[in-house]
Amino acid sequence: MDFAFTPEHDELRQTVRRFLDKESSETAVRAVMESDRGYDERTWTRMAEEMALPGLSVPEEYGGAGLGPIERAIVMEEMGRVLFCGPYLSTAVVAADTLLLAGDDDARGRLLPEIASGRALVTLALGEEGGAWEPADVRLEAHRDGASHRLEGTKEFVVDGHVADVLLVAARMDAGVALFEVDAGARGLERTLLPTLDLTRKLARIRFSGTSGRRIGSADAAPQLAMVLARALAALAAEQAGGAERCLEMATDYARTRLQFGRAIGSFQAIKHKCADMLVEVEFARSAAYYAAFRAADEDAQELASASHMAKAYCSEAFFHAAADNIQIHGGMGFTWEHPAHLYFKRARASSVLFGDPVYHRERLAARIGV
Amino acid sequence: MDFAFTPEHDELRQTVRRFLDKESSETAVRAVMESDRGYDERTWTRMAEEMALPGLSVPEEYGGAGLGPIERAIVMEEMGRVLFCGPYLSTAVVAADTLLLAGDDDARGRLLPEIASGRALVTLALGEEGGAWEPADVRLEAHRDGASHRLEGTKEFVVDGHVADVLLVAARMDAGVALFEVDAGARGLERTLLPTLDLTRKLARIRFSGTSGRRIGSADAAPQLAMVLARALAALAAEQAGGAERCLEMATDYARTRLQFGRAIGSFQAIKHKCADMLVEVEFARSAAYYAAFRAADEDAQELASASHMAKAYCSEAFFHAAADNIQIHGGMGFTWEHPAHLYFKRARASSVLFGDPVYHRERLAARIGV
Amino acid sequence: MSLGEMTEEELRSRVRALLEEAHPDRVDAFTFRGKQYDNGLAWVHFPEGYGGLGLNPKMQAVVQDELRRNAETQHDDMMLNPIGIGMGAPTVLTHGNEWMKRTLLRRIFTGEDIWCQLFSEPGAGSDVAGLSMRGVRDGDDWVLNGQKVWTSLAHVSKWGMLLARTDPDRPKHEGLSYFLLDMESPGVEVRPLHQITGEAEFNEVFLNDVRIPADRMLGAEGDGWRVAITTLMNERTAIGGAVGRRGGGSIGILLELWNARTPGSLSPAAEAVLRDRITQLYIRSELLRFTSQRAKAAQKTGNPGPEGSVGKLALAELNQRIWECGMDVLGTDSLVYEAGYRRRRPAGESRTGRLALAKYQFLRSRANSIEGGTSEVMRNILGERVLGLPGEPRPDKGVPWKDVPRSA
Amino acid sequence: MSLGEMTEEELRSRVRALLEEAHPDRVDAFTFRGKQYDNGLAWVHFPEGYGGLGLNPKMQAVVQDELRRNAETQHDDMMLNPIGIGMGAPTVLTHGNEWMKRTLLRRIFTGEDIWCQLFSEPGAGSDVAGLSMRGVRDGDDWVLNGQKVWTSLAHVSKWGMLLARTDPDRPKHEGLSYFLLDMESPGVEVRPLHQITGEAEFNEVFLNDVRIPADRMLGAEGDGWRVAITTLMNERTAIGGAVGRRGGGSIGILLELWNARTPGSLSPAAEAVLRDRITQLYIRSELLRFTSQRAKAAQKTGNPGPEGSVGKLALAELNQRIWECGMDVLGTDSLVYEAGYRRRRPAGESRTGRLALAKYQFLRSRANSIEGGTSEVMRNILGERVLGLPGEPRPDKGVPWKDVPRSA
Repeated sequence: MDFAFTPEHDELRQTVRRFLDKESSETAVRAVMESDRGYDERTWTRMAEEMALPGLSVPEEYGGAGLGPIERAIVMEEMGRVLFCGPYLSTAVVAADTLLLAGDDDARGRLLPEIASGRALVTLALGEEGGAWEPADVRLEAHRDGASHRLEGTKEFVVDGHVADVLLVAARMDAGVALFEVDAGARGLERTLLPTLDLTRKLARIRFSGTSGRRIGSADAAPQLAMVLARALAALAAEQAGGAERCLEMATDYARTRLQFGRAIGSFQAIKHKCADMLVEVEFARSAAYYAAFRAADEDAQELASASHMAKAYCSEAFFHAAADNIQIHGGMGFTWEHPAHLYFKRARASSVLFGDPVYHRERLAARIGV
Repeated sequence: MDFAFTPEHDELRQTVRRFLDKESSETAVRAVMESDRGYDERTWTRMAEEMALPGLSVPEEYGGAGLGPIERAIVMEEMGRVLFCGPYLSTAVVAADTLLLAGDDDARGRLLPEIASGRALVTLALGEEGGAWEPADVRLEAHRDGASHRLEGTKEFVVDGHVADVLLVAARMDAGVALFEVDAGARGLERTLLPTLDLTRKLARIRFSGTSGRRIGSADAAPQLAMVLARALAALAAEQAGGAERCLEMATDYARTRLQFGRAIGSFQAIKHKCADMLVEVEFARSAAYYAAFRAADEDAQELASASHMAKAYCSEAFFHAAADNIQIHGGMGFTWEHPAHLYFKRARASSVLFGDPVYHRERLAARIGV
Repeated sequence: MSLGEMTEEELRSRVRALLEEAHPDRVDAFTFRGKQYDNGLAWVHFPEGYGGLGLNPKMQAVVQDELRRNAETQHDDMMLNPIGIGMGAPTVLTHGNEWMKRTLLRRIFTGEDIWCQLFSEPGAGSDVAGLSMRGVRDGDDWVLNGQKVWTSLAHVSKWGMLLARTDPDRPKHEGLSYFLLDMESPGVEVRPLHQITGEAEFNEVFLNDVRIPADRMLGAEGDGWRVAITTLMNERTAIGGAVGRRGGGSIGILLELWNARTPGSLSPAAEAVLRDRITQLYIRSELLRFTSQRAKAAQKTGNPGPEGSVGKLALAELNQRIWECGMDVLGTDSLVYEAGYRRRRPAGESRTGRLALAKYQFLRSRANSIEGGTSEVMRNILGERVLGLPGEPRPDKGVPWKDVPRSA
Repeated sequence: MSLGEMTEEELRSRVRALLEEAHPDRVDAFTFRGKQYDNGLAWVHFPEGYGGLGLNPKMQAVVQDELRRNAETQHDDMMLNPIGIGMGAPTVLTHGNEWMKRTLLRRIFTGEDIWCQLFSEPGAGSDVAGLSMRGVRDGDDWVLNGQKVWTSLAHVSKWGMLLARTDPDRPKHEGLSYFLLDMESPGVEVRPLHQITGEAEFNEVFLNDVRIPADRMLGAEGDGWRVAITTLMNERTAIGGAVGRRGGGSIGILLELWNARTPGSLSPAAEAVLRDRITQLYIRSELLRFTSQRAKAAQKTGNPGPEGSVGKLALAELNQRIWECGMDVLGTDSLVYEAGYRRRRPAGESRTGRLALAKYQFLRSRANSIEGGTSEVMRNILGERVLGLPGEPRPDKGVPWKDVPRSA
C-alpha cells in the first residue's frame, strides 16, 4: 500500500543515517566540497563494501542488492539531510538506471558490476547549452565510423563528469537519440570542472571532438531516457525533501535554544509560525517524494511521469524556502561561511534547476493532466 | 512636484470625509446597497449642491468646479474608505471624462451641466460579454439610419446602467468604434439589474434592439476611449487604496482592543506582523494611486497609460489582501453579515475585475516597458 | 459466554434477529433505530443497556455491514443528529449520571432529541477557556446568564452541552462547570447568526436567568474543562482528515471551471499564468491527499508522525487559494452572484451547479482559516506540540479569572 | 557680526579663501581636508574650532557647491571614513570631552583615523542592549573582556565606539557604558568574518583584558545606552531611503538579464509566467521609489506619515525576490558561480558584469532581511510605533541583567 514503509525500510534508514553521521559530518562535507574531485574515495569504497549502496538498485545477478526506488528514495533522503558529497546520484541512480533500461546485456554485464562494487564511476551526459533536459533537445551528433561511432559536440552540467570513468552520452543520429558509452580516457575528450554555485555537487563541461563511442541499446533511446529521467527526478526530489527536513531541524533547534529579550526566539510567533509553515511544506515535500518513489516502484510509467514532475516541482521550492528561512531564523550567524546554513541554501538553489526547474515541470504536468 | 499635496488638497479631503461620515455611514451604506437603485438621491443632490462633487472635474464654463485628477483621486479615496454607494464613478468620472474628451461641443454643452448639477446620471456602456474592456473588443453594432443611428447588441456590467438617464454607448462602425448618446427612455432598450457579488456597486445588462442613438464625437473614438479608461483606472485605484486603508484601520483598531489570553491580540506577532505587512501594501497602493493621479493631471498620455495599469494591478491586490486579512484578524466576527468586513471583501474582489484584472493590466504594462 | 467474547458470526446473527423484529425497508428510521438501540447494536462498544454490548469498537463495522447486506434502506444517517451522536453520547456515557444515560442516550440515537454545543462566546474565541457565562448556585438549581455564539443546530436542539463559569476566583480552566441545558427552558433565546453569504448556519444563544437543576451537571463543580475535553476529543472534525479521490473536492471544481472557460476570453499569456497557478494548486491538493494517506498508513504501523497535524492548516489555506483562483478563472462573470444574498437558513440553490458553488465557496471558504481553530492557533499548535518550541509568556497563567483583562 | 548670521555670499568667499590656501587640484585629500577643517568648512553646523562655524546645517550645501564650481577634483569622498564621519563625529561632539573634540574630530574628517562601531555581539543581535561584554573598573582604567561581531572596518580602524556592561546588577539598558577603544591596544584581536559569498565584509573583535583609560568614556558610567542612541540616530542608513532612478538598481539588472536571455531557452508559457513575475517586481520597485518620494515630499510639507517607515522592510523583501527571479531567468547558467568562493576581503570581480553581479547579489541579498534590523524587528516597529499596537510581554523588563536568561 502507498506510503507503507516496512520495518526493513526503517532499518535501512537507520543504518544509512549512522553511516553518514560517521562518514559525512559537516567537517567531511566541507573538506570534500573544497576539493576538485568532490568526493572522498575511501568513503565511497566503504559505502560499497560495508553498505552495498552504489549497487542498491542493481540486480543481484550483477552484484547489486537488487532493491528498488523506495529504498533508493530513503537513501537519497538521508544523503540530502547531510549534503553528502559523492557520485551517488550520477552513478548509482542515473547511470545504473540508464544501463538497466537501455536493454544492452553486454553493457549491463560489463558496467553494472563495476558500479555495484564501487570500482567505477559512471555518469549520463545528457544536458547541453541552454540547458534543456529532454532527449528531443539533444544536439550533440554521432556518426557511424566502421564498427564504432564518432561523437561531435558539447555536453553541459554533467554531474561528476570530471571524475567519471565512463560516460553514457546521449547523441543524435538520423534514427533519433541513441546512447553511447565513452571511456574517460578516450581521445578527443575534453573535460572541464565548472565552478559551481553549489560546491557540494560537481558539474563538468565535456567537449567531444570526433571522440569514439560504443553504442549501447537501440538506435532510438528516447523512451528509455524519459524513464531514466523520471526516476532521477524521483530520487532527486527525495534528496531535496531530506535537505528541507534538515533545515527545519536546524531552525527549530536554534529557535529552542537561542535567547533574545530573555526568551527563546522560538517563543516569538514570528519565528514559531515560520517554523510551522516550514513543517507543512516539509511534510508535503516528503509526501511528494514518497509518492513518486512508490510509483517508480510499481513501474507505472504514466503515473510515474506525473508524480516525478510533481515531486521535482514541489520539493525544489519547499527545499529552497526551508533553506532561506533557516538562514533568516539564524540571523547574522546563518549568513556566515562558518555556519552550514548557506551550504543547504546553495544546494537547494542548484538542485531546483538540475533536470529542470519548477515552472518547467509544472508545464509538463499541466499537459499530462489536461489543465 | 510629484506627491506634493497642497493645503487645499488636505482641506478638500477633510471636507469630503466629514460629508461622507454624515451621509455614508455604515447604516446608510447597508440601506442603499439593499435597494435596487443602489444610491440615495437626496445624498446625491446634497453632494452636488453642498459639495459640487459630481462636477468636480467638469470645467467651470459647464457649471463644474474645474478641478483635476488629483482632487478626484482624493475624493475617490475617501469614498473608497466608506464604500460610498453612488453614481460617482459612472457619472462624475467616466461619463464626464468621455464627454470632455469626445470633442463634441453640443454634447458637452447639453450633458456636462446636467452632470455637474447632479440632475442627470450618465454612464459609459463599454464592456460586453467575455468582459474585455478595450475599444477593439467592442462588438455591438451601429448602423446609420438617416440623421441618427440604430444600435444592435448587448452591453454587460454597465456601472449604474439601470438608473442612468443617459447612456454613452461604444459601438462598432465601419470606421471603427464610435460613441453614441442613448436616452434611457429610448425604444428598444432593455435594462436588467444584475445580482452583483458586491452589493455596493450596481451593474446592469443593457440590450439594444434597433435602439436609436445620436453619435457624439468623431467616427473613431478609440483613442479617446483609451484615455477615458486610463483615467478611470487611476480613479478606481484611488478608491481601492482608500478601501485598503480602511481595512487596515479596522484591523488595527480591533487588534488593539480585542483581548484573548489576557492580552490584546495585536500584541501577538501573528497579528502584529500581519498588520505591518498590510501597512506596507497600503502605502504602496497609495503611492500607485497618487502617481497615476499626478500623471493624469499633467496629461502625459504615455506615462499615464503605464501608471494606470500599474495602479490598477497593484491596488486591486493590495485591497483584496487587506480585506481578507481584516476578516481573518476579526476572527468569527469578521465573517458575519452584521460586521462590515465582508462588504469590503466583496468590493475588493469586484473592483479588482472591473475594467480588467491584475494579470491583464500587468500584461499591458509589460508590453509598454518592453519586458 | 460473556459478550466480550461474542464472535463476529454471533453478532451477525444478532443483527439478523433485529431485522426480523424491525426491517429498515418496512419501518421508519425512528422506530428502527429504537430497536437497534434496544438490541445493543447502536454503539456495540457501549455497555449493555446503553445501546451497546461491551464489544470492541471495531465490531460496529460488522453491524453496518450486515445491515447493508440485508436491507435496501439504510437508517444510518449520522447527520440526523451529528453533535448528539458524535459528541453528546460519549460525553454522557463518560461523565453523565444514571438518569442521563438511561433517558438520553436512546433519544440521541433515534434522533428524537437533537443536541448542540454551547462553548464559544463572543469574548472567548481562540481562548474558549476564558469564557464569561456565569452560573450561580441557587438552592437545587444553577442560574445562568450570558451569551453563546457559533452554535450549530441550536434552533432545533432539545439539549445543549454548556460550559459556564461557576467560580470566577479560580484560574480560568479551574472555575468552569459543565451543564446539560434543556433548550426549551424559560430564558433561553436562540437567534440566527448570518454570515458573509447571508445564510445563517449558526446561532447566537442568549441565557437570561435560566435555571438548570443541579443534577444536570456533568462531572463535578469546577471540573467542567475536563468534561469539555471529552466532548472536544470526540469532535468529528473531518477537516483535513478525509482522504478524497484524485481531482475531487475543490480542485475538481476548479479544473471543471478551467476547462469550461470561454475560449479566447483570456490572452495566451494570461492563460499560461493561470495555468501555472492552477497546476500549483493541483499539486498541493494531491500532496494534501498523500499526506493524509501517509498519516493513515503511519497510524496503522503505529508510529504516527507530524504528517497528521498539518492537514487543517494546509487545507484552509489551500481551499481559499483554490476558490480565489476559481473567481479569477470566471473573470468578469465573478462580478455576478446569481444566488443572491438572502438572509435565511442555508438553502441549496446557492450551491447548485459548478458556477454557484464556486462563488458560494469563494465566500464561505474565508471561514476555513477561522472555524475549528484559527490558522494562527494551528501554527501555535504545530510549533509547540509538534516542533517542541516554547510557548509565549502567559499573563493569564494561574491568575484568578476575574483579574484577567478581557474584552467587554 | 556673529557667524550665526554669516550670509551665503560671505560663506562662499570663505570657501574661495580656502581654495587660495589649498586647492584640491593641487594638494592631496588629506592636506586639503585638514585645511577645510581648520577653516570651519568641514561641518559648518559644528562650533568654531571643531571644524565648523556654528551655522545652519543647510549651509553645508553652499560649501560643497562652491567647491564644485571652483575645482576639478573633489576631495569629498564620505566613504574614506564612513563610520567616523557619519556616526563618530556627531557622537564625539555631543558626548565627548574636550580632549576628544580637540584631537579626534580633525583626524576623523581627514581620514587619518578610521573608526568602527563595536555594539553587536554573538549573544546580542536583535537584542543589542542585552550585550555581555564586561567592563570592570581597575584604578584609572577600565578592563574589558568579551567579543563583538559584525564590525565593518575593524581591521583598518584606529578607534572603536564600544558599548560594554559595567553594571550587571541593573536592568539591561541601565548597566551599559560607552567607551572609545584604541584598536591598537594590547589584547584587541580582529578576525575577518566570512559570509555566504566567502568574502569578509565584517569582522569579529575579541577583547582580552584590554585596558581603556577612564577618561575615554563618553557620557557618564551607566549612561552608555543614551550615548549609543546618538550614534545610532546618525547611522546613515541609506536602506530604503534613497530614491533611485527608474529601472535603476536591482530591477534594472533583472530587466537587462531578461532582455539578454537566450531566445528559445524558455517555452512561451514559461516566458509568460516569468514575465508576469518580473512585471510584479518592476511595479514594486517603482512603488518603492514613489513611496520614498512621498516620504520626502511629506517631510518638506512637515507632516511625514507612515510612508517613510516601510522602506527597509519592503526593500529587503523586494531585493531578495528580484535576485531569486534573476537566477530563474539565468536558468541552468545559475548552476555556475564564475567568481568562485575565495575567502578574502571583498574584491571587485565577484561583482563585475551583469551576470556576476546577479549571482553575487542573489547570495548577498539574503542579509538584507537581517542586517540593520531583521525584518521581524522591522515588523514589530511598524506594528508598535506606526500602528500603535501593544508590545509583547517582556520577561526581561526591569530585571537585573545578570538574572535575565540568555544564550551561552
